Formats: sequence, C-alpha cells, structure tokens
Amino acid sequence: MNDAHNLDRERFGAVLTLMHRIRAFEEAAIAAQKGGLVLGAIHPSIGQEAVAAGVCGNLQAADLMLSTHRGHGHTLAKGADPLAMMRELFGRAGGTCGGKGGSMHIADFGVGMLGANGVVGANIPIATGAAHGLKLQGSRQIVACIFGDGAINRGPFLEGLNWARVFDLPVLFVCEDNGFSATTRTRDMTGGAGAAARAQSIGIPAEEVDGNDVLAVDAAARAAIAAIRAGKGPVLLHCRTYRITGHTAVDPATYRPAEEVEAQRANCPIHRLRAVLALSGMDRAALQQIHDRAVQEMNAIAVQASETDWPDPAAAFSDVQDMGDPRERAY
Amino acid sequence: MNDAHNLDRERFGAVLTLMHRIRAFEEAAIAAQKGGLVLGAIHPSIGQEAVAAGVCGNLQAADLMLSTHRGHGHTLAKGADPLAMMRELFGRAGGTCGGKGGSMHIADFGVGMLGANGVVGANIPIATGAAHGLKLQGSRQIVACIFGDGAINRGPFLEGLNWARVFDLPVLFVCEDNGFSATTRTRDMTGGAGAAARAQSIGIPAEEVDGNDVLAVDAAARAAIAAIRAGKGPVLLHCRTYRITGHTAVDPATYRPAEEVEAQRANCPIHRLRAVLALSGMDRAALQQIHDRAVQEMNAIAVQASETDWPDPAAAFSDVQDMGDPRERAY
Amino acid sequence: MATETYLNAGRRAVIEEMQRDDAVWALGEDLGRGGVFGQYKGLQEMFGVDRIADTPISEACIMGAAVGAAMTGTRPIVEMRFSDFALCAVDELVNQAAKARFMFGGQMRVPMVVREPIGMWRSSAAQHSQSLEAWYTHIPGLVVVAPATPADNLGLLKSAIRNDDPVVYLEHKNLWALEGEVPEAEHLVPLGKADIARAGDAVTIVTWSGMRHGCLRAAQTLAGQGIESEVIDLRTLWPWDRDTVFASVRRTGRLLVVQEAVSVSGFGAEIAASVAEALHHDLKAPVRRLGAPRIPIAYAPALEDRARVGDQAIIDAVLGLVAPCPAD
Amino acid sequence: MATETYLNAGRRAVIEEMQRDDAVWALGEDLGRGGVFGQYKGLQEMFGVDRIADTPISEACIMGAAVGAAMTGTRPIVEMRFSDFALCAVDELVNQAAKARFMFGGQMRVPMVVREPIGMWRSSAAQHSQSLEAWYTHIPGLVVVAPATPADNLGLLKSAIRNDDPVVYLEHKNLWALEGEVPEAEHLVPLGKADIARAGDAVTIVTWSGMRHGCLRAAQTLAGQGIESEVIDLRTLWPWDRDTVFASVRRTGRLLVVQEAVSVSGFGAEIAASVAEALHHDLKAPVRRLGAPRIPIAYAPALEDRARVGDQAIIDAVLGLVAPCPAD
Ligand SMILES: Cc1ncc(C[n+]2csc(CCOP(=O)(O)OP(=O)(O)O)c2C)c(N)n1
Ligand SMILES: Cc1ncc(C[n+]2csc(CCOP(=O)(O)OP(=O)(O)O)c2C)c(N)n1
Ligand SMILES: [Mg+2]
Ligand SMILES: [Mg+2]
Repeated sequence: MNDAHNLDRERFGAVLTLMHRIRAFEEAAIAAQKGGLVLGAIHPSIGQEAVAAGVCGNLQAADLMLSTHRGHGHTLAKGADPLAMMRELFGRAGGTCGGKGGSMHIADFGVGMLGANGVVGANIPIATGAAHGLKLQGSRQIVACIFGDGAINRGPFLEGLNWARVFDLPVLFVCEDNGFSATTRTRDMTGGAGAAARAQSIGIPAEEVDGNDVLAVDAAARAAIAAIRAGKGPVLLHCRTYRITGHTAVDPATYRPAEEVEAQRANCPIHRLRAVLALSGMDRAALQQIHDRAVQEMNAIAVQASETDWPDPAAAFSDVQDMGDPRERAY
Repeated sequence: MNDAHNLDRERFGAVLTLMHRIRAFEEAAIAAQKGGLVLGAIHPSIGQEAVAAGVCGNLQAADLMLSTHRGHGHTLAKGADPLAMMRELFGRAGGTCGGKGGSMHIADFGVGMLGANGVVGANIPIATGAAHGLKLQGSRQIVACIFGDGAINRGPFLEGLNWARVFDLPVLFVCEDNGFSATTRTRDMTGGAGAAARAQSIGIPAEEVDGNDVLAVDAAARAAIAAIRAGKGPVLLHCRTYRITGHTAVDPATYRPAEEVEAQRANCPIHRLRAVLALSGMDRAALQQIHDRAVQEMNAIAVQASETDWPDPAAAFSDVQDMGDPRERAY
Repeated sequence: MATETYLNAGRRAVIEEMQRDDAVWALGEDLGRGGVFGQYKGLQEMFGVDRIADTPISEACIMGAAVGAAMTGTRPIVEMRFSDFALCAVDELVNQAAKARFMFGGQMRVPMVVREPIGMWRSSAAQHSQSLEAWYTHIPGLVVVAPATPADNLGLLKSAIRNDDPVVYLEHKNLWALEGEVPEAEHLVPLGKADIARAGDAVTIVTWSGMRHGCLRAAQTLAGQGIESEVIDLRTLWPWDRDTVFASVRRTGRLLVVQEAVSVSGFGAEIAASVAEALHHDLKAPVRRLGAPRIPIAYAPALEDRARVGDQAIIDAVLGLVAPCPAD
Repeated sequence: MATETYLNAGRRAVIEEMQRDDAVWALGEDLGRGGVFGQYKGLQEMFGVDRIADTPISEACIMGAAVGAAMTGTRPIVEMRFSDFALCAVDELVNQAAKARFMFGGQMRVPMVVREPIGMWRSSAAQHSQSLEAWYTHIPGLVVVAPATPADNLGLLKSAIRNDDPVVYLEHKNLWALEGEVPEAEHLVPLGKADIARAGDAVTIVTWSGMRHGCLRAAQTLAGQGIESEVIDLRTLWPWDRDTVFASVRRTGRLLVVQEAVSVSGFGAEIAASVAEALHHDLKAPVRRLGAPRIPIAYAPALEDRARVGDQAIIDAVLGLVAPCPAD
C-alpha cells in the first residue's frame, strides 16, 4: 500500500476523476433506463471502478483490452468517448457501434477496446488470439482481458490461459471478482481457491489483490504489465471487489442481505481513494469538484445522446459480409 | 511399492492375465486390421495396460466407467466380452453396439461401461453427470472417467472437474498420460505441471503415479476409490505411461526417436508385473501359460468374429429416436 | 380453464412432472432464484436444491452432465437460459446426446429436455436473439418443439419431459408474459401434432413459435377482405405434422411459411421444399417463405425491425399468393 | 496443367497464399507433423513454427484465438481436423467470428478461413462423418465453400484466404486422394460462382462437394439412355450462384438437388425451396431432393451405406423427373 504522504496526487487525482466519471456514466445510464432511453439490458459496475481504473490506467493507448457484458467502466478507462457509448446504449446514430451492438457489444477499436461480450468467458480466447496476432507481427503491445469470477468455470478460461502460457503471449488476465455470477454466489459454484490458483496450476503467475483499493490494483497491474511487456508471458490478477447494484440495472438483488450490501458500500473504492487523497493533502473542494464535474459531464452526455437521431434503418444490411446479398429471401 | 514377497499372487496373477488379454486383444485387432477385417481406425493402448487393469480392477461390477477413443483396455478390464468387442471392430452382428459404433464408440452398459468417445474430453462431463445421476438416486456406485493427457487442455476438463467438486460427486478421474496428443508431445502444449496440479487447483485431491507399475496404480486406485465410496467426493489420478504404438494402428510414429521407444519397451508394464510375480515365486511356466492362453483366446476370437454375419442393413434405421420417421426424405 | 401466462404454464409443467416422477430434475444457472426469466420461481423451495440444481456457468458441462445423468436413470431438464448460450454446448448436444442411443446400438436412451429460450426480445442484439431451430431439425436423434401458447407450453413441455429421447424445447422469450386459457386438469399435447390455429381455405400459412401470433393477426385482417387463411402452428418441428400441412395445402393450393429465423436455410425451407416436392400439382401458386434476412440482429429498434417479419409482410405475401397468377 | 490430388491442391493454396502474404498463418492440432491427413506436410519446415502453429487440443480456443488474431491484422487459417470437432467451437464461430463485424458496427473485419473436413469416409461412424454445411449457410456473416475437385480446392482456398470475412471451408475427406488437372499458373476461383460440370438440357442436377462425382457418374449413365443432365456444382454454398442455377432450371424445367448431408433441413431444402418459389411456372416436374435419411452415420458398411446417396438413386430420381408426369 502506498504511503498517503508520498502519493502521486496528480496521478491519483486523475484516477479519481476516471472513477467518478465511470460511476457517473453508469448512474446516468441507470436513470436513463428508468426513463426508457436505454433500450437493452445494462450491467452496472458500480462499486467495481477500481479494477477498471487500476488496470486500464496502466495500459498504453496502443495496448488492447477486451471486456465483458459489464464493461462500461473498462471501456471508459481505455479511453472511449462516453457520448458515443451513451448513444450506443440509447441505440442512436453515432454510437460506438452505430447502434448495432448496445451495452453488451460496445467496442472501440480506435482506442484499443476490442469488445464487450454477451457470452461469459468468450473474450478470453479472443484476447489470447489478439495477443497471438500481436506477437506474430512483432508488436510490443499487450492485451488486457477482463472477465468475471463466474467466467472461470467456463472451459474457454482453461483453454485461453493454457494457450497464453504455451505461446508465451503478452496477456494480462484480470478476474474482476465481484462475488456473484448473476444471482448466484460464485463461491458456491467454484471448486478450489479460484482464479489465481487455477492460473498458477497452468503455470501463469497470479496475484490476488484488494480490488476496491485502486492503489493496490494500480501497483499490481503496473508490475504485471511491466513483466508482460518484458516478454515474460501472461500474468493473472485476481481482484476481489463487490457489485453494489443488482446483476442488471433492474435486478433488485434481494438474494443478498441488506447488511452485506451496506458493509460493502462503506468499502466503496471511490470513497477509499478520496480518503487517501484527502489524507495526502488534497482539499475537500477539489475532491468535490472532481465528483461534480463528472456528474455534470455525464448528465449532459445523456441529454445530448437523447437528442441524437436514430440510425438509418438501412444500416441493418451493412457490415454483414462482403459476399452475398444480406437481403436475400427477406420477408 | 508392494513387497514382492508379500504379493497377493492370486490377485496379481489375475491382473497379469487381464493385461495379457488386453495386449493380445489389441495385437489381434492390429493384425486383423492389416487383413482388412477391422474397418475403422483403432487406437491401441499397448504399453498402457497397467492403467486399465489397475483402475478398473478396483471397480465393482455395478460401478460405471467411461473411456476414450483408446478404450479397448479399459473396456475389457471393466468386464466386456472380447468377442462382442471384436465383432464391433469388424462391424459385425453381435458387436457390443450391433456394429453401429465401432472402436471409438464401444459401450457395454451391461457391465457399466458407458462408452468410449470419439471426441477428446467429451466423456468428462458425461461421467460427471452419470455420477450426479447416481448421487441423486442415492446409489453407492461410483464412476471412473479415464481420459488422456491431451484432454486436460479442453474446456470440458475444467468444467467437469469443477462440477464434480461443487456437487461432491463420486468420480474417479484418471488421466492416462501417455505423453502424446496424437502426434504432438503433450508437454509442449500444456502449461504448468499437468493434470494433478490442475485438479488440485479446483480443490480435487490428486496423485501422480507410475502408470507402468500396475501395483502402484492398483494401490492408488484402491485408496482413491475407498475415499470416493466413503463420500469424500472426486479424486484424480495422474498415471504416467507411454504409448508404444503410433496414435492409430497405422501411424508409424516416426516423430519420436527409436531409442525413446526402445527404452519404453523395456519399461513395459506387463514385463514389470511378470518380473514381480516371478520374484514372488510364481513359476515361469505358469507365467508363460497366462500369456499363451490370452493369445490363444484372442486369436480364436478374431477368427470367430470374422466368421460372424454382417448386421441387417435395416438396423441403420433403428435406435435413432422414438418420434418421427428416420427414413423421411431419404434418397 | 384458467388464464395463465406462457411462463407460468411452463413452470406448471415442470412442477407437475416433477411431482409425478421422482426421476425428473432441472439444472441450470440461477435456478434457485427462479431462473433468468422466473420460469423456476419457488421451485427450489418446493423440490429442494438437489432437484432444482444451481450450476456453475458451464454450459458444456450442464449439457454433458445431463447426458450422463440421463444415461443413469434420471430425466434432466436442462436450462440453457438463452438459446445463444447453447452454442457453448453443441458437441454435448449433437455429438453426444443425439447420437448416443444409436452409436451404442440402442443399449440405452437419453431422456432429457433442453430448454433454450429463442427469439427476438427488444434490443437484445446479436448474441441474445437468435432462432436456430432449423439446426436441430437437421440432427438425427433430436426432437424439436417450439410452443406458441400458454396451453401448448404446458402440454408440450409435459410431453417433452416424458419423451425418452432428447428434446430441444424452444420457448420464445417474447411470449413469457402472454396470457391464454389453460386447462386446469392434466393437459398433455402430443409431440408431432400441429394445431390448426385458424381454419380457412384460401391459403395455408404454416408457422410456429412467436410468429403464430403475427400470422393470426394478419389472417384476421385478411378475413376482413374476405380472404380466409388457414393458420397451422406446427408446435413440433421434428417430427413435423406433414399430414395436417399436406391436407391443408391440398385444399387451399397455396402455401406460405412464416418464420422468425433467418430465411436462408431456415426450417421454412424444409416445409416449402417438402410441399413443392409432394404437392406441386396441387399448387395454384408457388410456395412462398417469409423469414428474416441474412443479417445479425441489431440492437437499435429501427435496425432490429429489419430482421422482423411484420404483419404487413404476411398480409402482402398472402395477397400475392391469392392474386390471379400473371404467368398462368 | 499438372495432375494433382485434391489434398495437395489445398496444400499448394496454403503455400502460395502464405508466400504472397505474410499475414497468413495456420493453426491447429498436429500441423507440424503435416496435420491429420497430411494437408500441411512440410509446411512447418517451410514457414516455421510461428506460421504453421501446433496447438493444444482446444478447439474453442483455436477458433476463438483466430478471431482475436484476425482482429489484430493477421489472416489465420484454422484447421478443425474433422468438422465434427468444430462443434466444440460453435460459440466462437457463430456468436463471435460471424457477428463481430456487424455487432461492432463495421469497425473491423474478421478475415479467417475455417477448414473443416466433412463427409463420410468409410467406417468413421457418427462422430467423424457429418456434413453440416446447411448450418453455416443459415448464419449471417459466414461464407461457406465446399470444393469438389483438385483445381477448385486450389482456386477456392486461395480466394477464401483472401476473403475479408470468415469463411467456413469444407473439404471432403473422401476426396483427399482424388486426382485431377490443376493449372500450374496462379489459379483463383471466384467465391459465389458455380461450375457447370456437365451441360445438358433434360434436367438440372445441383450438387456440391463429394456428390459432384456421383452426379457425374449418374449423368454419364443417363446419357447412354439419351438423357442429358446438366450437373451444376455450386462450389460456394453461401452465397450460392442463383443465376446459374435459375438459368439452367429455366431451360430444363426440372431440378434435382443431390447432397450427402441429411436431407431434412439440409442445404438442398434451400435450393429446392428457392427454385420452387421463383420458377414454379417453369417447372415441368416437381423439384426433387436427394440426401441422407435422418439417421446418425453407422460404422458397419452395410448400415453406413443406408446413409449414402448411391448413383442408382440419382439415376432413378432423374428418370422419375423426366418421365411424363401422370398427374398432368
Ligand atoms: C456462456 C454464458 N452463459 C450464461 C450467460 C448469462 N450471464 C450473463 S452475465 C452472467 C454472470 C456472469 O458472472 P461473472 O462472470 O462473475 O461476471 P459479472 O456479471 O459478475 O460481472 C451470466 C450467467 C452468458 N451471458 N453467457
Ligand atoms: C475435440 C477433439 N479434438 C481432436 C480430436 C482428434 N484426436 C483424436 S485422439 C487425439 C489425441 C488425444 O490425446 P490424448 O487425450 O492424450 O489421448 P491419447 O490419444 O494419447 O490416448 C486427437 C487430437 C478429437 N477426437 N476430438
Ligand atoms: Mg461476478
Ligand atoms: Mg495422450
């Protein structure tokens, strides 16, 4: 744990800004969904922002990142434009995917964000292959692959990690362990000690870290990324965090005791970073301003997104494939 | 390692008989394939007989076992009729599957052999589910699931082991590690220490054993099975052995040095057991007779199988499903 | 009769069959909290954690374990959540469940029901909207069922659970809330029998699953114009009810197949081809299919709608079929 | 022209395209030893272990990794060994490879070729014999190719490797040893264009892959009886060459589709339905399909043969089609 007095305030001020922006983006999206503006399901990462910020904050712009259905935070942290993302959630023109994907399929190749995924664990082989592609081309970029604790019980987790080890690929695997697989406690469905132990059994160095302590995530990610960039092959970080909201924005999550959630709220990664920054001498007003600006930014973005046009329906027929007529035999 | 002088000669005499019968069955099958009598591919387990004998010898008749494409030995060890098996390889009436399956799909539910499998690793979830079914029905039976070293790189390995742990199922997982995944050295394609380490990371007790020492396999299997029967949940045995033949009976296996194969021939599990039995006082003539009888039995069976009728072609349309006409739109 | 939702009718089927037969159990993710759509609500409380089993996120193992459990004397109901996720378990379904009985020479059977909710459900996008029923009809060993009404979801699911071979059971996500009359007494709908949802003699409309309702709406509108369509809901896709369809087409001389799935190589092709082969000389107009274009399903509604067969398209197609043929 | 086997023609395609474009590489099990059928023999020596990559037995990851590698600028050739094993990687192909370009709004493409050897190969039984081409034609985003001759295996595989979208490339295992004339110069066969393997005016036989050869043999026999069949080898199944097929059927008035796959919901249904829809009034006889019954493929030859469309069945079907129609 960094000493608060030696803290790089500028850097972690920026991290706090990012975390607030992520939180504000998702709160704006949840509010917009209540108002009928977000069209499909969204999976908020409220309470998990330290993982996104701590990991992606250590990636270079040219590095790649693949995410999950719960990917807004990771995507923002990788540098995607929140307005385009919000438009995507609203199914509007100018969305990151032109309204074709929605929350679970946001991708922004321009910033190295190679896709959320609607299939749990499916991003693991793809990320591994992306790293394989980079390595074949002699690139120095690395790939971060973020997935949930539930994903470690799917076969592609094993296959992808083994592959990354066998080919010594530059992948940072990040298990963002929020304790739940949808409405089920993951520990009840998981044999053994979890992601890190499994990675180690495959020969991949792994570390467990308090995923609500962004300083710890940052330090661990930085070290892991340095090792990966030095050519040492894959590393796994197991970040323990907690999902404050339900599985989706409309899940009341009554399957867990209120006290548990309350206790976890007190462990909020944003609060914790604010406390550290306050201790390091950052003043309250500055901290408050970071929060307020983030909220303003995202609320304004939600309004702007809501005022955006719908995509051209003809776009349903583009980007399918070069060969053949996608309209064939339609209706 | 058991002390040769205290060896249960009767028991291991029977084990030797079984191992010789397995070897003789496969040698007869290979010869028959050269003669055009075996119709499809066969994957001999010559050199690996100690795993079949050591594991299946400790199963009760009512216990279940699932095998792989390389399953003749396991199947014989579980008690299947070699004549029916040979007929199956020859595609004849009276084959274990009526000629519908062939070598890679031999099953004999009457002796608890729930199937070889043409898909690497596919038997793992099925075996796990079979154990799940038994447990739900309050049965005291257990399930042995034998698979190769290559199978541990497939997702179903992870999913099945995790499942067995989560539901505390009575499964003995046996990794029959012959060093090869078809023509590829498995170690080059495998991260970490292999099957036992992976099982342990999932919370499953695992042990490595010299798979060419049938006494060691027998002792380890017996202990594991006792634990499983006592309700302690799954166990994995990792048996290191060597595939003396090619991947299939027609694979010359030139991808490995002749010296390596020669060294392994010297390590033959049948020779080793014979040596132990000789040391324990069994006389040469008796040992020789076990071998000779096995060869005679299997050669006679091959002749008998070759004289068996072909199945009725109409059988192609039976056992498909109860609903619907399988002939519909045919030709 | 009582009014029941499609979702609750399915839930009742599971309850009744689990009460009737101890061998029946269900497995899938989140079932203890009712499953992702609430189809299993309260069932774990009724039947315990063994018979309503929560599982890891391991579709391949859910399916594969069900195969093993079916071989050992139980009758698993597999919940795949979205049919899209069943694509993580295709070896287990197609190479294992469907073929085991045959490959092993009829030594045993694999009685299991695989529930795979299909179909478009507003803005669920390309990985949560597919209808791949055609695939399963192509696989020997599988029975394929796609109920469209609450009563059928009750009666067909019960029949599916009693079937001794693997059944792919495709509920439509957009129908969960649909209400309809459901018999209060034991209600079994036989597999393989179509339902003539509306009688008519101008044209035969063959459909299934969610599209039944669009077809009925279109038929209603057409009736206002004096065109009486016969709407046949196949209910079971394999084996499909050739007798009912053929008898109808012999009468009407016109066939329209309406499906939500991609038209290219959809199950509608099988129906249309079968009718064209067998009843060419009875046809007063060419057979006709409606289905989705060959595009992934988009998230934005205006784009998603391009993948939908709307009521108007059905009406237009029928009008085209009954119009005097220019070539004749 | 040189005589070359189907297998070697495919091998040559890989060599030429790998020489032409550094981004092309191949991955799969045992490729370093030539692959399971020898299609990659000597290639690792030529191109090194990076570009001819041996992989673990991890079909899901082979396919998924190819998707990622394609997204990052390489052009992977995925070897699935037997198309049956590709069933372990369906999510990766259908939910990921096929949809990525669309879902992500056209930000990138997924140029990959998935080689999946299909078809019956004496006594390989139910898990090593399937032909599931119909499945892939149903999936938006996929191109589907099924070459039947050495020259086509060269020219189509080269085109497939140059294609910017995922191509499912289905070689037939029983054709590996088939010899044929192959151009010595660069030879590209365009995707989407059928080959009129034999011209004729009595009947149009549409086929692909292994069945091309049975159709040609049958056509030869029929020619002896004065019946000239036009045999069209589709070569590419999606997009299929409607123009060529339709032009032929307009001329002959008779369509027979011959496929090795299970007839029910096979790709033949799509062809037959399309022709019946579009050319009903040109047809002198009902469209007709030949294909396998809906049974798993057995091991014993006499049983396996019941799943085969024999030459005689083709001849009989043609004779049925050209016979004066009793109903007219
Ligand atoms: C293969 C697959 N199975 C099931 C689902 C449904 N599903 C969506 S999210 C989710 C829970 C995932 O848990 P975890 O991996 O821990 O991620 P989290 O939601 O906690 O971020 C499930 C089961 C899916 N999308 N894909
Ligand atoms: C899913 C799958 N992939 C590939 C194959 C082809 N194949 C058959 S056996 C084999 C090697 C298996 O190695 P291992 O599991 O160690 O078993 P062994 O053959 O050594 O007994 C391979 C790759 C297959 N049958 N199934
Ligand atoms: Mg989680
Ligand atoms: Mg092996």
